[in-house]
Amino acid sequence: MSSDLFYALTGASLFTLGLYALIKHAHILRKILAINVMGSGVFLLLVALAAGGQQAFDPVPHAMVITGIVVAISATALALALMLRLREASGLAVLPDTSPEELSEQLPEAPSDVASKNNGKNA
Amino acid sequence: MSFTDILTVLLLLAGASFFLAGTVGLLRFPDVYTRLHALTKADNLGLGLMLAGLALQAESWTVVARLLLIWVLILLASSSVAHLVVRTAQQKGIRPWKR
Amino acid sequence: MLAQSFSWQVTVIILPLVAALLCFMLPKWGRWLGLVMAFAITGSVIVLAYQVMNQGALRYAVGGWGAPLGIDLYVDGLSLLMLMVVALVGLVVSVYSMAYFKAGKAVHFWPLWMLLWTAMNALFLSADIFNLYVTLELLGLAAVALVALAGGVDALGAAMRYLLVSLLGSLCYLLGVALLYHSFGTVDIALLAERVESTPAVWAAMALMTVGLLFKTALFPLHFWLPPAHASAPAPVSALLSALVVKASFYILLRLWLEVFSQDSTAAAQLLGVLGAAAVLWGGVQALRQTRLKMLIAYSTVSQIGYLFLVFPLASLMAWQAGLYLLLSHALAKAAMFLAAGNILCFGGHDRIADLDRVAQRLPLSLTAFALAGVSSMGLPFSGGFIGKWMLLDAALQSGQWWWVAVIIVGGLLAAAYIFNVIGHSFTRAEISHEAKPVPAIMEWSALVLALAAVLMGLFASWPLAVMDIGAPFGGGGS
Amino acid sequence: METLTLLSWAFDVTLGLTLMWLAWRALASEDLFKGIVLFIAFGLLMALAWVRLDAPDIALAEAAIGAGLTGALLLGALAKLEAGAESRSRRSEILPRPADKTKVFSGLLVFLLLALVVMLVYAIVKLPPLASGLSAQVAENITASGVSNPVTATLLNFRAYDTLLEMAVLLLAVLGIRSLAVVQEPRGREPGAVLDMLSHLLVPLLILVSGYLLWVGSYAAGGAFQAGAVLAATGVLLLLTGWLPGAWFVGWPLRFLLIFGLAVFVAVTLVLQLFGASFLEFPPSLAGSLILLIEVAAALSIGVTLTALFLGGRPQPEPPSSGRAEKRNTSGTQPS
Amino acid sequence: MDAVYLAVALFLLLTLVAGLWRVLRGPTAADRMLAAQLFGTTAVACVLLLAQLYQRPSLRDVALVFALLAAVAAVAFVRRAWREKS
Repeated sequence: MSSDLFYALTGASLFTLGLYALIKHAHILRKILAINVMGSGVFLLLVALAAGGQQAFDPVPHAMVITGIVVAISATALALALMLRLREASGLAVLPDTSPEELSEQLPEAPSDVASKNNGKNA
Repeated sequence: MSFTDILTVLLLLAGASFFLAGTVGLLRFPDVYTRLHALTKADNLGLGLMLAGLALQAESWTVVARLLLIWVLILLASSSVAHLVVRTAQQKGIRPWKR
Repeated sequence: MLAQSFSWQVTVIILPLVAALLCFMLPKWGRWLGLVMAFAITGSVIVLAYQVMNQGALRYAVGGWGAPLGIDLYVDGLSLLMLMVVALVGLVVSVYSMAYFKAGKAVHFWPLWMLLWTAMNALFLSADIFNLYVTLELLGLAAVALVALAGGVDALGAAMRYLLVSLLGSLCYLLGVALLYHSFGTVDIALLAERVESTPAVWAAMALMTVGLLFKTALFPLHFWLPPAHASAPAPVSALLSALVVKASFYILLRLWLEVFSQDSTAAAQLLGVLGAAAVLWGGVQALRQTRLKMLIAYSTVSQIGYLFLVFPLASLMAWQAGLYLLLSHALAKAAMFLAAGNILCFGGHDRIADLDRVAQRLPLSLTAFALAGVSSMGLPFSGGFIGKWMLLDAALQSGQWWWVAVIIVGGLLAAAYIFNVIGHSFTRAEISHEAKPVPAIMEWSALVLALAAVLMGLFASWPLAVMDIGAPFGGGGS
Repeated sequence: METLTLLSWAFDVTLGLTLMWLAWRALASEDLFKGIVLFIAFGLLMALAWVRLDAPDIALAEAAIGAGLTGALLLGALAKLEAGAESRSRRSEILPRPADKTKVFSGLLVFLLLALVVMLVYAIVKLPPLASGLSAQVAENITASGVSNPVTATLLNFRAYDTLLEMAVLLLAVLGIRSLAVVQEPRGREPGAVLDMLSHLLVPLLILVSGYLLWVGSYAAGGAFQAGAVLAATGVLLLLTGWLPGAWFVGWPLRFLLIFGLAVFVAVTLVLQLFGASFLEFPPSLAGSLILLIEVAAALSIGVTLTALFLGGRPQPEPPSSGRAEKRNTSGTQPS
Repeated sequence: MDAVYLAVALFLLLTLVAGLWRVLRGPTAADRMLAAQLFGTTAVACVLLLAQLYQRPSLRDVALVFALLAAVAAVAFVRRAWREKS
């Protein structure tokens, strides 16, 4: 059970964690975070398997991961811009046919309410 | 364990203790301002001592210069961020903690 | 054929990329530049076709490094036909878009469309699974940006959902690539085909890559993102998405199943067949229930994609060729349908099927295009769809799996039902008749040209079938 | 020696578990801002993981892009999200999805995910300890590639085609964003003495470090992407301090800079093809300098592109004098 | 000597994990951002220790980039994403 295998398993679990959050949460920003976490998981797996123990240094997975990171940030930037446009058009940063009970679980804690509630307690 | 090694170990441990102090301060202190105060300790002294320790082990002067540059940058960043946070916190009316 | 200095495969990729840069740099001449480049790209695809038909499959080592280290470009009958259908549909859609987009939107449409074309050409030529990941990502992001160009609430919502599904598909695919690379030390398809043996890692990679590509191909349970995206996008974009973009991920799946995952896939093939059958029936029924024309056509895409997956359980040479033939004729027919729908939308300001106000009399060309395209998707004789379905029926009967025959026939009936439903309404007079905007002739003719091409594929079937055999993509994957 | 392996084992386990816990908390946090801060910490730890996995190039890329840019991008998006918070009142009616989203569906979801994890773990554990991937081929061709850092050699020579397409993906993201939104940045509010001093000191140093990373990329960890990301951090810092590109720059000069990297890459390879080289083939003698030329152009272009991604829209020079710009103005910098 | 570097690096990692509690509980957004700032510095120290352990000079560039970019996220927070209503 070398440490690189452990990183590979961490990568696999990050991928699954991200997938669960991507499906579970209604707010699009959280879905975008989930996609980023899944991407990090896959990259971790890609490099961890190459780094196994005594093997020589294999640069190809490293090049793939750097390409992946740049692709990930461009996808994230486009997703954020699209989310803001959708939010401005439809008033809510959620996918069009999100069911009400899903929504209710998100909305009361919209950031501005939470911050003000907290602040009241602290001041 | 030559003399410089021992000195390095001592410096590293001292630096680590300041990091610990910074973290404990961050967790224990009651409001933003005091936490900030604790945090900057970790930056300048904690990191400073550690980098001094590592500089002893450095194989060439360029490495020492690089370490120094990193330390100065961290100082610059953390002090200005600390100032910005405090100024904005006051604007937002987060009042310091009173017993 | 080793790397000669100038290769038409490279030109077919670099031309649209350069076109995208130029269209972005010179927005005022974007339209004309785009059109000229569309003709140039189609020309280079024709020259490449000529070259391939003479010299057979071509392998081009990019950078001169060769397979395991560098990336190879590989073109055989299968990828050549895909390139040609992309060029044909792309050219006609470019002509259509000249008149469709107003100045404001046109500035953004042309660079995005050219990058989409680059992604498709690069995808059909690449022989490297990680390179396919990058082209898939380029394809997905370009398609999402084009859908979002329509700007309405539903377009933006559909584009957002499409983007998330596309990214999820790409990440599943990439995870499969990682497992394959670390099992066999290479990402080149030909080398993988030689080295692959069935280990747990290969099963996992096969499952992950298949699911990732099914997300992007919108097969039945994973199709939820397609109808809103294809219906709310601008008409030329819907045509491109339904005809070409959805087929690109199917092409990769086909390539992988033919060469890399060919041994231990009988059970999985049956599953794909069942999902395909479900898609055919579900898409047909949903299309019948739609009230808007573009939604009807989008659900018809879901149904037609189902047909393509009926090929996997049959897995005979005849079946693969039938699947490819269906794919090509569907691309032409679907593009024609969406362009015709775009004309009707421009003309009447809405696309509610019930209120189609004497469209037949007032938009004869567009409705003929729609009808001819309908003929092809129904599979009536003298159309590409007919040839494809006939070969599929033949293959199913030969392999003794008669239940797929039932699915094909019921699917054809459903298609007939929803097509005639639309054509019926277009002859009647709507209660609320409203003033109609004239539709530029070029838009109507481009829809008709594509519909005629779909029918022509029925009449001249021998040529595409001959091209399919170059490089024997289906016969044991010999190169 | 035994204590070292024990300590490194403990380091890895702590890092791995913290990564998983951070990811879970970041995605499950009820407050978006807390989620983003946890995600920034996640990026930091990922960079540590790359250092531990002996991948300095990726650690650099993760540090520059993950910790710096993604954090700023997410915080900027959150700001614009809440700037429109008041507009949440006119919420359009949401079509309720059929009520199958009950417990049975999430139960099925958890079951499927467990099956996925088991499949993945089984596949990974059963992976044969592969010889060493492509390291042999890279080692023997490294001399002909013109650079001695194997990762840069792979990125810019062996698999240069991937890098070309990847820069097209970056350009595509900018095109998509420019078609989505128009940004009428009002004259940024005064940055205040300290921020001004910080940017005056940091910006030249960032540009210097970016140049250094570009140069060092040929023999050690570094390269065009890392240098471009550091350049982008400069751009982001300038934007945050309220600096805005002049009206002259926003037109074709900005567009030219956005495509500059890709244009130089394509131009170099087309010129080489005139001299008989195949596509993306760099003759060994010239390879080093050509790769550097491409890297300089790419770094510049990536820096401007990533900054444009942070800006989040097509910069409009000045809002038209005749009253407010049309309603769809998405400038988000409400004075806090 | 190497064991000392790794031990101190492990210790720093543990302080970082402890600091995460402040991010979770921190009432105001400023507390969370401060904790992130501390994590940046801790990460710099960790990377430098590992650089010395592995005798790999390029890791020092990673620390340098960390130091440079530590400010960017924090400034983005202060200038844009701070929405406390007093």
